[in-house]
Amino acid sequence: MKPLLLSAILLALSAQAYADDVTLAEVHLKANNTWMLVSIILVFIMHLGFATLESGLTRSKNTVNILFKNTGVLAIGLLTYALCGFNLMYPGFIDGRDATAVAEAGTAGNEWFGFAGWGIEPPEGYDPLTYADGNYTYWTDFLFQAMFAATAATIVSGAVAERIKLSGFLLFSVVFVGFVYPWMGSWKWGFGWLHDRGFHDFAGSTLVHSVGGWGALAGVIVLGPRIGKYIGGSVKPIMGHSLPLAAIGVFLLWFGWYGFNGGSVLSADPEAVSKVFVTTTLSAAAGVMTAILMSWLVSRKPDLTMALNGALAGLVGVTASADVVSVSSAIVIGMVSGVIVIFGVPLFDRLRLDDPVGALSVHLLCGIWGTLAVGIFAPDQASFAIQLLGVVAYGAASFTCALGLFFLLKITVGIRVSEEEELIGLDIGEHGMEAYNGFQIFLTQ
Amino acid sequence: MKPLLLSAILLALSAQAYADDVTLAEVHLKANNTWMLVSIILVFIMHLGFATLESGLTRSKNTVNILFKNTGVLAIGLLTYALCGFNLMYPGFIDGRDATAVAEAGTAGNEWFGFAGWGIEPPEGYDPLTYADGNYTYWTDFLFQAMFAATAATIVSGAVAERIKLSGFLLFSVVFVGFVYPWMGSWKWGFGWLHDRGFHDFAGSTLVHSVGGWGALAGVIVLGPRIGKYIGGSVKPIMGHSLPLAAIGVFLLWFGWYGFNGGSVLSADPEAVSKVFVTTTLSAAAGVMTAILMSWLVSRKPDLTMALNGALAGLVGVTASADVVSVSSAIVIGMVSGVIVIFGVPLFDRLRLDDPVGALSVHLLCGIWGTLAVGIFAPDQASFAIQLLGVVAYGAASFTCALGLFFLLKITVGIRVSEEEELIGLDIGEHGMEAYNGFQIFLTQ
Amino acid sequence: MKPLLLSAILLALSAQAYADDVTLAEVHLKANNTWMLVSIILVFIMHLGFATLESGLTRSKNTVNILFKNTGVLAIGLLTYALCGFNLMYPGFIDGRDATAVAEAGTAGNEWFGFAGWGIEPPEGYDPLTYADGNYTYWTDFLFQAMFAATAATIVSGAVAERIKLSGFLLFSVVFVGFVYPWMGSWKWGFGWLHDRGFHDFAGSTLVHSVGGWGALAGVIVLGPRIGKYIGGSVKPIMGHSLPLAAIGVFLLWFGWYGFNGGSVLSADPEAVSKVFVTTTLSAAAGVMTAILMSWLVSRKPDLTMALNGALAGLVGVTASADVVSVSSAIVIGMVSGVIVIFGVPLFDRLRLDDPVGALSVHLLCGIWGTLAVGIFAPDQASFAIQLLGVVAYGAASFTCALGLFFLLKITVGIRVSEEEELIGLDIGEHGMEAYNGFQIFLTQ
Amino acid sequence: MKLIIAYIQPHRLNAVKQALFEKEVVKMSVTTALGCGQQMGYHETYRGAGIEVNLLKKIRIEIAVTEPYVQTTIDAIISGARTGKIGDGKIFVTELTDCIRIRTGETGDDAVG
Amino acid sequence: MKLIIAYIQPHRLNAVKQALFEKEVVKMSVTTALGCGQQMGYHETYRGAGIEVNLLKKIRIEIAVTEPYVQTTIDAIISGARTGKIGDGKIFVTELTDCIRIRTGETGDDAVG
Amino acid sequence: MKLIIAYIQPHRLNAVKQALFEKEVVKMSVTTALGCGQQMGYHETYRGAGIEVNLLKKIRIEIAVTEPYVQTTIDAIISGARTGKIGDGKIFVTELTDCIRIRTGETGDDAVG
Ligand SMILES: Nc1ncnc2c1ncn2[C@@H]1O[C@H](COP(=O)(O)OP(=O)(O)O)[C@@H](O)[C@H]1O
Ligand SMILES: Nc1ncnc2c1ncn2[C@@H]1O[C@H](COP(=O)(O)OP(=O)(O)O)[C@@H](O)[C@H]1O
Ligand SMILES: Nc1ncnc2c1ncn2[C@@H]1O[C@H](COP(=O)(O)OP(=O)(O)O)[C@@H](O)[C@H]1O
Repeated sequence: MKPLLLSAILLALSAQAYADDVTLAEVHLKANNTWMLVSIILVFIMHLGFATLESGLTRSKNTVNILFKNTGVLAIGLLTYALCGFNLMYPGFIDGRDATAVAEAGTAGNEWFGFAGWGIEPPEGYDPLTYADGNYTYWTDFLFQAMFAATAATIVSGAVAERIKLSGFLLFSVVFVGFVYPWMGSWKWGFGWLHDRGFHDFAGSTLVHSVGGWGALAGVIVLGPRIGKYIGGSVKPIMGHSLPLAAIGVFLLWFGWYGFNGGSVLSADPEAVSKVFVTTTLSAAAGVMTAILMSWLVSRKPDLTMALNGALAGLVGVTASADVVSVSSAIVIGMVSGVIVIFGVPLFDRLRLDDPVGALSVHLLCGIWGTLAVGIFAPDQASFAIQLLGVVAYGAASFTCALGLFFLLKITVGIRVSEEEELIGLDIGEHGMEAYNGFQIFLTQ
Repeated sequence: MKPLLLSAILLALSAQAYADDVTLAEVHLKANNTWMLVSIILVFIMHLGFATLESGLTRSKNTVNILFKNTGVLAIGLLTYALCGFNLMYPGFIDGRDATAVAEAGTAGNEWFGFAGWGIEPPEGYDPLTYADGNYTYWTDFLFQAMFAATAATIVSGAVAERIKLSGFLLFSVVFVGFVYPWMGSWKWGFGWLHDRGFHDFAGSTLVHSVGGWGALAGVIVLGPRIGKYIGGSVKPIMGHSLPLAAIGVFLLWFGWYGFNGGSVLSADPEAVSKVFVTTTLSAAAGVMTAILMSWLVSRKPDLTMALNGALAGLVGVTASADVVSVSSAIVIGMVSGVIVIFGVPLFDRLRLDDPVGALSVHLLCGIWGTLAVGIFAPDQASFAIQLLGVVAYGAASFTCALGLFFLLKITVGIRVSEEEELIGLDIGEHGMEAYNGFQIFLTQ
Repeated sequence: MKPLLLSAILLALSAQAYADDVTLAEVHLKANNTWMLVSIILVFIMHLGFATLESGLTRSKNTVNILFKNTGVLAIGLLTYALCGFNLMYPGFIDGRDATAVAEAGTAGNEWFGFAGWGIEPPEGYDPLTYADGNYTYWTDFLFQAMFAATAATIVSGAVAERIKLSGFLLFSVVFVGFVYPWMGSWKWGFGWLHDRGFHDFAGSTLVHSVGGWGALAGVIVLGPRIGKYIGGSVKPIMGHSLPLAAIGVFLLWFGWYGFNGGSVLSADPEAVSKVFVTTTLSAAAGVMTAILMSWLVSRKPDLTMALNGALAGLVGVTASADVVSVSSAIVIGMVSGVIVIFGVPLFDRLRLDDPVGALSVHLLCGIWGTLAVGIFAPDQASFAIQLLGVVAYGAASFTCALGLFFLLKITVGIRVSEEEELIGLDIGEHGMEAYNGFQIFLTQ
Repeated sequence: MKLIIAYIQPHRLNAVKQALFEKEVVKMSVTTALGCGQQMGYHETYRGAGIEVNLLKKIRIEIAVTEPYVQTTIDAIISGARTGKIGDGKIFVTELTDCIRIRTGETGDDAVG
Repeated sequence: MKLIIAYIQPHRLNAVKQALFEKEVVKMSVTTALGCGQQMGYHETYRGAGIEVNLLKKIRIEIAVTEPYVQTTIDAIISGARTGKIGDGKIFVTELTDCIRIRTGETGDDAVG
Repeated sequence: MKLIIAYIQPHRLNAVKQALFEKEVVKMSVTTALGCGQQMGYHETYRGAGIEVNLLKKIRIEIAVTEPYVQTTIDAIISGARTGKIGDGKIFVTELTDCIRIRTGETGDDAVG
C-alpha cells in the first residue's frame, strides 16, 4: 500500500497547489452559471425577435408604435419583476412533492398564493455555492426569470397591434407582467398547487405562451378587429409591410429559444441541455416543413409567413416537453404544431378574431397542444388528465384576469384609438413620428 | 512527512464533501459542452446571416422567395441530417492515422463510403463522460454537425437566386444536404480516405464552402444568367435592393463564424479556441481592408458590397487553417482572400456566370485558396500536394453531383421560372406575396 | 483515523483516473475562458448595433456611407490594435497599488506612457494556466480588448455622420483607435497613473464612452452642422430614415453590453458576473422608463428614438459602476441617465452642435455621469474627487487630441464633403451606390 | 376625350374603385402623392424638436375617359371619396387630345376603353 | 407643344428610353404607378386569405415635346414598349399651353428641349 | 384655370413651398419623379461593373390655379427653385377644363382655391 499512499500524498500536494485558490465546487458553479448567463442573454434577444416579427407583419404606419410597445414592455417587465414579480412567483412554497420537505412542513403543500416581499435581495446567509446546489447564483436566478416575464406581455402586444391605445396597453402590461403572470407562475414553478399535483411544463408552453395567448385573446375580443379587416362576409388580408423584418424576427426567436428551453434545465447538465437542444431544433424544423407543405396544398402557393409561423409553432409546441420526449416524438409534436398554425389562422379569422401576427395560433393553440403532448408522449412524466387540468386552470385564470383588465381600461382610459387615428396610423397618432421617413408608401389599407 | 500526510487527509476530507455530488470529469464535460452548445447557436444564426445577405443583394421582387428558400433549406437540412446525414458523414470509419487503431482493424483505412443506419440514437453503452473524451455529448455532436450541413445548400441558394424554381431548388437541397454533403464529408471528418492521407481542413474551407461553391457553380451554369444581366458585350449590374440587410447579413455571418471555427476545436480548450478566434478575426479584418483598398483603386469609389464580401472572403479563407497558422499568416491569408473576391466577381461576370451575391468568389475561390494555404503556411501539418488533392477530389465530386442533379431536375420538374415570372418577380410568381407591401418601388430591372 | 486515511487513498485513486488527462486548474481556466470568449462575441456584435442604429437615425441617402464606415472602422480597429494598440494599452506597468509589487519595483508607479513593442505575441514562458491566474488566455485577453478599441471610433462615426469625408474619417480612426485610445487607456486599465490614484471605471464609461464622446464633440465642432439643420433661430429636425433599423441597433447594443460589462469582470466569477448583469439590465430598463415618461411630458407624445436612447443612456451610465453599486443605485443611475439624454439632445441643438444620432448625450454626458456616480454611490471604491479627476483628465486629453487631429485633416485631406455632395447624399458621392435601389424616396431634406 | 385627375384620401381608394367599377370605368392609373390644402397638417416631434407637417399622404388617380363617361366618372369618384371632412380632395378635368393603345396602335376613343 | 403621358410595363423602360434617345428625345420624367386595365391582375394569398390584385405596377412617362416631335415620340415609345401582350399600356396626348425653363426663364418651344 | 406642373430639384421643395405660401398659393400636390434632361447623370459602380445613371431624383409639383394666379405661381416657383445650375427643372402649363371639390361638389374657380 505504500505506492498508493505515496500517490495519495503526491496528488494531495499537486491538488493543494490549487486547493487554496479554487475548489471543484466553485468551478462547477462557474460552469453551470456561465450557461445560465448565456441563456439570459438569449432570452433577452427574443424581445428584439418579437419586435421585428410584429412590426414586419403589420403596416408601416404602425411600426413606430409596435417598436415602442416592445421596448416599453421589456423595461416595464424587468422593473416590475424586480419590484414584486420575482417574489410573487417564488414566494418560497415548500416543494410539496418532496416527501421529507412535506413531512417537515407538515403540509400536503397546496399553495395558491404567496409573496416574499418587495424588491430583490439574496436570502439570509446567502452562499452562491449552495443557493441552487451550485447551479446558479441568486442574481442569475432572478434575471433569467425576469427575462421570461416580459415575454408574456409581448405576446399580447402582437395580437392587439394596430388599434390599441398606447397608454392602455402599457397599463395592462404593468399589471399583467407585474402580478398576473408571476402569481400564476407560482402555481407550478413556484412549487404551488399544480406542481404538487405533478403538472409538467418544462419551459412554459402554458405558463408563458398560453398565458400570453389567453391575454391576447381577451384583448382581441375587447378591441374588435381592425378597420377593413372583415368586410361583409369576407376576410380582407391586411398585409405586413416588411417580410424581411418578420424573417429576422423569427430567426432571432428561434435563436433565443435555445436559451429559453436550454436555460430551463437550470444547469449546464451536458446530456440534459444538449438533448433539449435537439428536441427543440427538430420540432421547429418539423413545424416549418408541415407549414410549408400544408400552405402549398391549401393555397397552391407556399406562404412565407406561414413557414415562419410554423417554426414558432414547433418551438412553442415542444417547450413543455423538450426535456422528456424522444427525438421522434419531438418531430411529431412539431409537425402537428405546424398543421395547427395553418388551420388556426383562418379559423380565428372566421371567428372574426383579428390577430395581425398569428399570436393566437402560435402561442395559444400550440401552447395548449404542447402541454397536452406531455401527457401523450411522456405519460410517465405527467398524466394527460393533470396536463389538461393545468391547461384549463391557466386558461381560465389568465383569460379572466386579462378580460377584466381590458374592460376596466376600456371604461377608464380607453383602449382603442379613434377611427381617424387608426386610418392615419398610430405612429403619427400616438408618437407624431414616422418609421420610414421619405419613403413613398401606399396607405390605402 | 507527517504534515504532508495530514494535508493529504484534510484535502481528502474537503474534496470528499463534493466527491459524492460531482466529479472533476463531470465538470470538465460541462465546461467543454457548454462552449459547444454556444457554437451550435452561433452557427444557427449564420442562416439568418445568409438569408439577409442574399436578400439584401438581390431585387425586392425576389425577397420573399429568398427568405423562403433559406428557411426551407434550414429545416430540410436539419431533418435530413437527422434522418441519414449524420450517419453518412460519421459511419464509424476507423481512424486510419492512428497506428494502433489500424493495427487492430488490420486495415490501412481507405474508406470511401459508409452508412451507420437511419435516424439518430446514441451508441451502445453510451456514456456522455467518455463519448468524446469528455468534450461533448452525442446530442451536441449531432446538432453541431447538423447546423453545418444546411450551410452548404444555403451557399448554392444565393448564387442561383432570382431565377430558380422553388420546387426544383428544394428538391436539389434535399439530395445535396441529405446525401452529397455528408457522404463527401466522411472522406475527411468521418475518418475516410482523405483523412488517412493527412488532408487538413480545420472547419471546412473545402468540406463546406468549396463544396457549396461547386454546387453553386453547377447551378449557375445550368440555369444561365438572369434576364438583362448581360446585354451584348456588356455587363449590366443588377443592384441589390437593401444594403442594410446585406450588412446585417455579413455581420451576423462573422458573428456566427466564431462558433463555426471556434466550435470546430471540438472542445473548449482555452488556448486552442482563443487562438482560433484571433486568426479568424484578423483574417476577416484583413479581408475587409484589402477589399476596400482594391475597390477604391479599381473603381475609384469604395464599394460597400465589396468590403462586406471581403470580410466573408477572409473568414472562408482562414477556415481551413485557423487552428494551425500564425497570426501574421492569418492576416496574409485574409489579405489575399480580399483581393481574390475583388477580382473574382468581375471575372465570373466576364465568363457570363451570373452570381447575384458573389458566392462563387467568396465560397468557391476563397475556399480553395484557404485549403491550399494550409500547405503554404503550415506545411508541417499537410503538404501542398495533399491539400491540392483534396481540393480537386472535392471539386470533381461536388461539381459532378450538383451538375447531374440540376440537369436531372431541369429535364423533370424544371428549374428555371418562366420569363414572365422572372420579370414580375418570384415573390408574386412563386408565393403570391410581396416583401414590402405599400412601398412604391421601381421594377424596371 | 484509519477510515479517513483509507478514504484519502480511495479518493486519490478515483481522482487519479483523471489526474493524467485533466486537472482542476485546466477545467477552471476553461470555465473562465469560455465566458470571456462569449463576451468577445457579444462585444463584436455591438458593432452591428452601432451600424444599424446610426444608419437608422440618418437619411437613406447616407446609409451606404455609414455602413461602410462602421465596417471599415471595425477592421481598422482590430488590425491597429494588433499592430500596436494592445501593447500601448498594456505596456506592462507595475500595479502601483499592489504594495509588494511597488516595493519590488521601488516605484510609486505613476506611469504616463509605455509601449511593449509591435505586433502581438505571448510573453516569455507563457503558460495559459498562469497567464491571468487561470482566468483567460493571452489570445482572449488581446481580442477582448481589441473589440473594445474599435468602439471608441464608432461612437465618433455616428456624431459626424452625413457630412464627413470618408477618407478623412478613416484616417482619423486609424490614429484615434491605434494610438489615442490605447494610450489613454493605459492610464487606468494598463495600471497607469490614474489606476495608482484609485480611479474606478469598471467597463469604460469614461475610458471608452466619454473618450469616444469627446472625440465626437471635437468632430461636430470642426465639421459644423448639416445643411438645413439650423435655419435662422430654429432647429429643423432631420428625421432618421428607418426606425426599425434603429431599434435593431439598440437591442443589439444592449445584447452586446452583457459581454461589454459582464466580460469586464475578466473571469466567469458567478456572483460578480451575474450581479453585473442585474445592475446593467435594470439601469437600462430604468433609462428607458424615464426617457419614455420625460418625452411624454415634454413633447406630449412619447418619442421612440428617445426611449431607445434611454436604454443606451442607462447602459453607458452604469458601465463604470456595474460591479460595485447596489441594485437600487443602479436603477437610480439609469433613471438619471434617461433624464440626461432627454435634455441633452435639445441642449446640444441649442448650442448648434449637430449630432444626428445623439452620441454626445448618450456617450459623453452619460459617460461622465456614470463615472461620477461611482464616487456618489460607491464612495468606498473611489472618492468623487478622484472620479472627477479622471473625467477631466480623459476629457482634456481626448478632446484635445481629437480636435487637433480633425483640424490637421481639415487643412490637409479635408474632412467635409462638398455642399453638392451633401445634398445628393454621400452614398452616391462617396460610393457611387444607393442603399435602397428601386425604392421611391423623397430627398427633400 | 378627357383626362380626369383626382386626389383622394388614401383609405378611400377601394371605395372609389368600387364605385368606378360599378359604372364600368375599369381603367385607371394610381400613384401616391403628398397633398397640401385646406386640410390642416399635423405636428411631428423628433428628438425634442417639433415640426409642422402640411404635406399629407394622398392618392392620385388618373383616368382617361370618352366624353359620355366624363360626368359618370366624376360622380363615381365623388360618391366613393366623399366623407364630408376637409381633405376629401379634388378632381381636375383636362382635355385629352389623343390616346393610343400601345399594343394595337388603336387611337382615339377606341383606345381609351 | 404637347405633353405626352405614357404608361408602360416597368421592364420596358430601358427599351423605351433607348428608342427615344435614338430619336433625340432625351428629356423626360418618370414615375411609378399602379395601373388597372384590360390586363387581368393576379391572385395573392396572405396567411390563408386570398385577394385579387388588379392594380399592377406600371411606369408613367411624361414628355413635353414641340409639335414636330409629337409623332416621332409616340412612335418611339410604341416601338420600345410594345410586346403585343395585354398590359403594354397607353399613351395620352394633351395640349401644353406653355413651358418654362426655371434656370433661364426661357419659355415656349425653346424651353421644351 | 390652369394646371401647372413643375419639376424641381428635391432640396428646393421647401424654398418653393415658402415662395408659394407668400403668394397665398397654399394648395398643391407633390410626388417624386426621376428626371432625364440636360443635367448629366452620375456614374455608379456596383460589384465591379459600372453604370451611367441619367434618371435623377426630382420633385414633381402639380398646382391648379385660376387665371389671375398663373403668373404669380410660375414666378413663385422660379424664385424658389432657381439655383442657376443645370437641373433646376421645368414648369409646364396646361389648360384645366374643370375642377371639382369632392367634399362640397363646388366646381370651377371656387373649387380650385
Ligand atoms: N389647387 C390645387 N392644386 C393641386 N392639388 C390640390 C389643389 N387643391 C387641392 N389639392 C389636392 O387635394 C387635396 C385635398 O385638398 P383639401 O383642400 O385639403 O381638401 P378639401 O378640398 O376637401 O378642403 C390636397 O391635399 C391636395 O393634394
Ligand atoms: N383609360 C385609362 N386611364 C388611365 N390609365 C389607363 C387607361 N387605360 C389604360 N391605362 C393604363 O395603361 C395600363 C395598361 O392598360 P391595359 O388595358 O392593361 O393594357 P392594354 O391597353 O395593352 O390592354 C393600365 O395598367 C393603366 O395603368
Ligand atoms: N421635355 C421634358 N419633358 C418632361 N420632363 C422634362 C422635360 N425637360 C425637362 N424635364 C424635367 O426637368 C428636369 C430638369 O431638366 P434639365 O434639362 O436637367 O434642367 P435644365 O432645364 O435646368 O437644364 C429633368 O430632370 C426632367 O425631370
